[in-house]
Amino acid sequence: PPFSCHPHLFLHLDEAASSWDGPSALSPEWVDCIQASDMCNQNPYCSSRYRVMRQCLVGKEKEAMLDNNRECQAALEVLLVSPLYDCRCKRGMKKELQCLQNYWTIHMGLTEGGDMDDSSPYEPVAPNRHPDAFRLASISSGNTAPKGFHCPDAERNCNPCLDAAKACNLNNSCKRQRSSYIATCSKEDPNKGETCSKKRCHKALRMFLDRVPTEYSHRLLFCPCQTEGCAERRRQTIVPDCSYKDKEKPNCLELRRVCRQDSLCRSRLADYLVNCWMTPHAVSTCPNQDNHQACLASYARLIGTEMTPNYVDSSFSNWTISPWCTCKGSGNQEEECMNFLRYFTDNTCLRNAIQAFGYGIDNMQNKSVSVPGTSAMTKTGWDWTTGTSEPPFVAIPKVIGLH
Amino acid sequence: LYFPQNEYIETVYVGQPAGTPILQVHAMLDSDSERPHFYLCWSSLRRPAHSSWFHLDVHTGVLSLNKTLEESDFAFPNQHSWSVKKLVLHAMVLPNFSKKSHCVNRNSPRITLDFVNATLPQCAQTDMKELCFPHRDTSNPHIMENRFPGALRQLRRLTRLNVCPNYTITYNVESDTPAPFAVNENTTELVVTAPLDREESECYRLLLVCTVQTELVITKVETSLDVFVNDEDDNAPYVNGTDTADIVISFNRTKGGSFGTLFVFDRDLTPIYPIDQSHNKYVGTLLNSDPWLDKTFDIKGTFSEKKAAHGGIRETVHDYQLVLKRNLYVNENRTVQLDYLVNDTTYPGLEGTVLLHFNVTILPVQIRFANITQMFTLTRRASVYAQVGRVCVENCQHFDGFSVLYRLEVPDRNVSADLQSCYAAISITQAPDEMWGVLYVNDSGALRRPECQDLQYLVVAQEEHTQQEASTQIHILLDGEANKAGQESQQVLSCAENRRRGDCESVRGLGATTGRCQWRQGTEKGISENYSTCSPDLRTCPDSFCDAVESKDTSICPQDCTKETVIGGHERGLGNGIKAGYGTCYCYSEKCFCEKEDIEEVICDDM
Amino acid sequence: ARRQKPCSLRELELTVSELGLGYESDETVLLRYCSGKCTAHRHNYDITMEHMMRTGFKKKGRKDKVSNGPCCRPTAFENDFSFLDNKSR
Amino acid sequence: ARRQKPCSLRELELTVSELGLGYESDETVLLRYCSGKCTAHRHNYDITMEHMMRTGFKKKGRKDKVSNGPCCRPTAFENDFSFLDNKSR
Repeated sequence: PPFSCHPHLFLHLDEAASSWDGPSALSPEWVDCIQASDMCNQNPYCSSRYRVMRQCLVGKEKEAMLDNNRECQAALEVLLVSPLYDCRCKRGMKKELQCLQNYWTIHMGLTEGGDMDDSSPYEPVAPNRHPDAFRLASISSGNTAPKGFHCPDAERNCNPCLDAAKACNLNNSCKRQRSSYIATCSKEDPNKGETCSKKRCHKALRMFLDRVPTEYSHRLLFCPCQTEGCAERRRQTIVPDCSYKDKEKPNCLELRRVCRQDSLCRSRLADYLVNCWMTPHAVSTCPNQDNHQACLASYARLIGTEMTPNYVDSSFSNWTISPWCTCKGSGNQEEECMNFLRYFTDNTCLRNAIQAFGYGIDNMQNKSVSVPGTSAMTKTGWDWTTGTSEPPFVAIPKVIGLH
Repeated sequence: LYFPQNEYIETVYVGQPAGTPILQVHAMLDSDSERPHFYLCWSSLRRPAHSSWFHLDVHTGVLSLNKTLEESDFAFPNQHSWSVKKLVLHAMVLPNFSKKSHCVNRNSPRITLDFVNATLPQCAQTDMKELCFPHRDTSNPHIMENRFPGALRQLRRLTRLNVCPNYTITYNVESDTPAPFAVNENTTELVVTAPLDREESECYRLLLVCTVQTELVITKVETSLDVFVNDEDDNAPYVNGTDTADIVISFNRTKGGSFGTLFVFDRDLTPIYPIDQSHNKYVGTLLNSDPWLDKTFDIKGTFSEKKAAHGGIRETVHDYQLVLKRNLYVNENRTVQLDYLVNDTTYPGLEGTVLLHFNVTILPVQIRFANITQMFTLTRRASVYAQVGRVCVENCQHFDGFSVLYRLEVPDRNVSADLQSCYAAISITQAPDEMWGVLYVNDSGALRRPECQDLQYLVVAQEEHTQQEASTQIHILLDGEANKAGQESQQVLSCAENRRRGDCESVRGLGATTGRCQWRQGTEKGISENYSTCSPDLRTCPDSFCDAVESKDTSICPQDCTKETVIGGHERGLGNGIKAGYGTCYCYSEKCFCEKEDIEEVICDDM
Repeated sequence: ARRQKPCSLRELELTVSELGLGYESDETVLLRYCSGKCTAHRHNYDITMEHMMRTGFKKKGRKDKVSNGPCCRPTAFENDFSFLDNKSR
Repeated sequence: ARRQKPCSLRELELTVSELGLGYESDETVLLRYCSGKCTAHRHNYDITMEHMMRTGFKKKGRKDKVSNGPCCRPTAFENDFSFLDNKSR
């Protein structure tokens, strides 16, 4: 089956499980950019150019520096044949941000045109092992919503997103991590008078998605819905009032520019495009031979960055995913803006990957696999702290403490 | 000179001989005298190895092979993709000859050639669409309005020129709406035949028809092409309606207050991206030199994109509001006129400006009470902090930008010491941002003394800055029996501690206007704003607002003021208090609880 | 009678609505609570309290109600738990 | 009813015999004990336990008896106390 659910006998409470079960070790071809940087620093010829290159990229005029400054170009040419040119980073690795920063030190100078799309700093994904299974699941394409996941007849008000919450709540680590980011994202930020601190909320969301196994996090993000209530719960998963919405919508090209100034956001956006975007005429709907899992993982890792995407409303049949931005005010670059927005709103690979995930749950549901119990014992009772305030009609998450 | 297209995509195959044409780049003229000179160029990269395999004709912009592509050309350093090699080139256009090979600016289109490790498909293996149009030409042309006609795109697929020599391939262009486009039959280039006007049409949806004629069969293949029209600042700003706003400033005269709105329209676009280079830059200048005006007023301008009624063409609306830079004193009284010149700095023509007028009348604010004696009745059994009522100068609820302070005075100074102490019964307070005073019981003992009969006070209101004062008489009628035996023995606690109606209505509580606490019985099932609770005065507590009197002591109305933990199902008010609760909400000093009414309490040992 | 179960940590799966706090949510939680007897941990104090509750206090004209044995209570509580209520389904 | 007295330390003078421990001595001791209500210190946990005791546990087929509030208990005990019993008159 495209999605497997295996019982957990022991749940190590602080297991930093990789959030994506790609090839575990860095495949032999790739050196990671921290090692590559160390190797360069051990070589005087390389390390001096590396220092120069870092200077070239500081400050506003880095475009001009790269184009016209002889020293910057000479430095770049040396670094092109150093390990730094070919290094990559592993998703969820230790010191991931530093690895990404090292990567962009070289590749910032290489992007051949301001607004062209970047190549991904992360190691390439291995092609999908069971292309047929995926193809069966993703038989339909285009944006007519195929016959989605169907609820087993037995369950009257089946709500896969509620089941996903249950699975998380019954797992100590998932429950704790989920409570932590919801509490952070629902807490009023008194000094700024805003409803919450978006920065802290994003960090908490990233930690949740890094630490909690994808079988829990993806189920919360991509649970298939057949009712509006379920779709609204799915939309609320990332506490959008804090992590997603803002007073005003920036222009999408502006949002992309801001994202590209941050190594993490730039890297994860590039990874999303590499793993989730196929040029319209391609044979399969997802890169890497329809590797849906890689697409979902790179989509999930965008959550908690400037480019955080989310379901735009609570429609379940014809849902749309988008970052919080608009193409109004794009001037002559409206087409470019619309093309960028389509990476999210009109992305067949992403749509199929999410639907395939739904079929996966369907298979799991039919085999009535019991939700993995935990054997972790805690001497204490469990607790919630009492709740928060929220707007009248749609309640944002509640934070409860039984202490 | 500019490129209408910023990306070209084509496929090249092993075995294609030197001289094979691949694609043609085009540049559009900005002025009639310009002549494009095309060059391949490199951004900051070293000249890529594969660049020498290609030649770009300086005049025609045709990219062709400089050498025959060999299988050995596939062995590339530093390339990790598996099946197809991506060769990336960049082109630039200059108005004159040049030896430079460095890409001049960021607007140099990218040419991506998929180099396939196979030979060019023969005529029999090439379907009509492959023959007629480039495989994945995704980039749509963008043409600047008001420019010269010219060729913008090669329709013919140059790499397939000689694949089917006995086919005759011709192109023409169709469009639902009239569109100034045609095909140059000799060069098979798509040509724009007249200057375009974005304000008339932003995008032309063309249908490119490729007709392939063989001896026996004529086949037509179609594909659509969107040609976008880029905007430039070729429209002056204009006012649709009035250019004058008549503004009266009276009660609300607070710093930051905004008044009146005037609109200026512009049929051009004002992009919000990139933020710093906002084309169609509007600059506004206040033409008055009076320093007072400069210190007091500012004009705030914002703009937004909207679609014109007919044709849905995007245009810009600028709106301008008068803003106060500081609070105005209550005695400020003058009429001024502000002229504000709006200048569309990027509009080349002369009439790029619009003059707006703000006629401002500033009225003074009278601090006065309505000339009536306000009467308040109060039971002698009222507890300390019981709220008696509010006093407010006329229009106080509209005031903003200045503050009025209230105090109580005894009208008759030379009353006896005993009587003087009666006046300690009532006091007045005021929340920082509120414009009214709240009368409350300050000394409940005095209320109960027989000698303290009806109390008359003078309420004085004073405007903080100008010290302008007004006063009024208030009369507090005490009803109920004076308590000859002196203080009532019962201790006064917080009403909120009581969990049942019986306890609640039988005790005295802080702030209780009737002397007894009042019970509110909730009716709803779940967590609701109408929770059951015991209150000193149901008119003001709970009302989700920790008012001036309640904030003097949290035990007066913890339901509105508590910052402590609340146990049980509830929703917190903004900042503090309990906005909604489950069942009955009650509070001790350390904690509040909201829970369904329990039947009887079980001590753990009795189990 | 058999010796009652000693005080220990127990678990029960139920929905947030079933907790009786007033919150409406179908989300399932794992309620951990303490239940059982602490008789094995009593002191002289507890025996005295039992005696005083039976007769001692009455003789001294006191109406105190006291605990005559340690209570089976949590030693600490886990940190917060968040959930989406039924308005968000 | 007035707010019940909160949990506090109380004292009572009585003889060793009156402690109900079985020792016979007329020596007088000062018995210190804890009595009163802890309702002000309850948590969400206690409210849930109260609800579960009333209906929740029954619905789930459980017969647990749990404490639905903190107990008024000594935090520590004084060290031993010696006395001469009645045989030594």
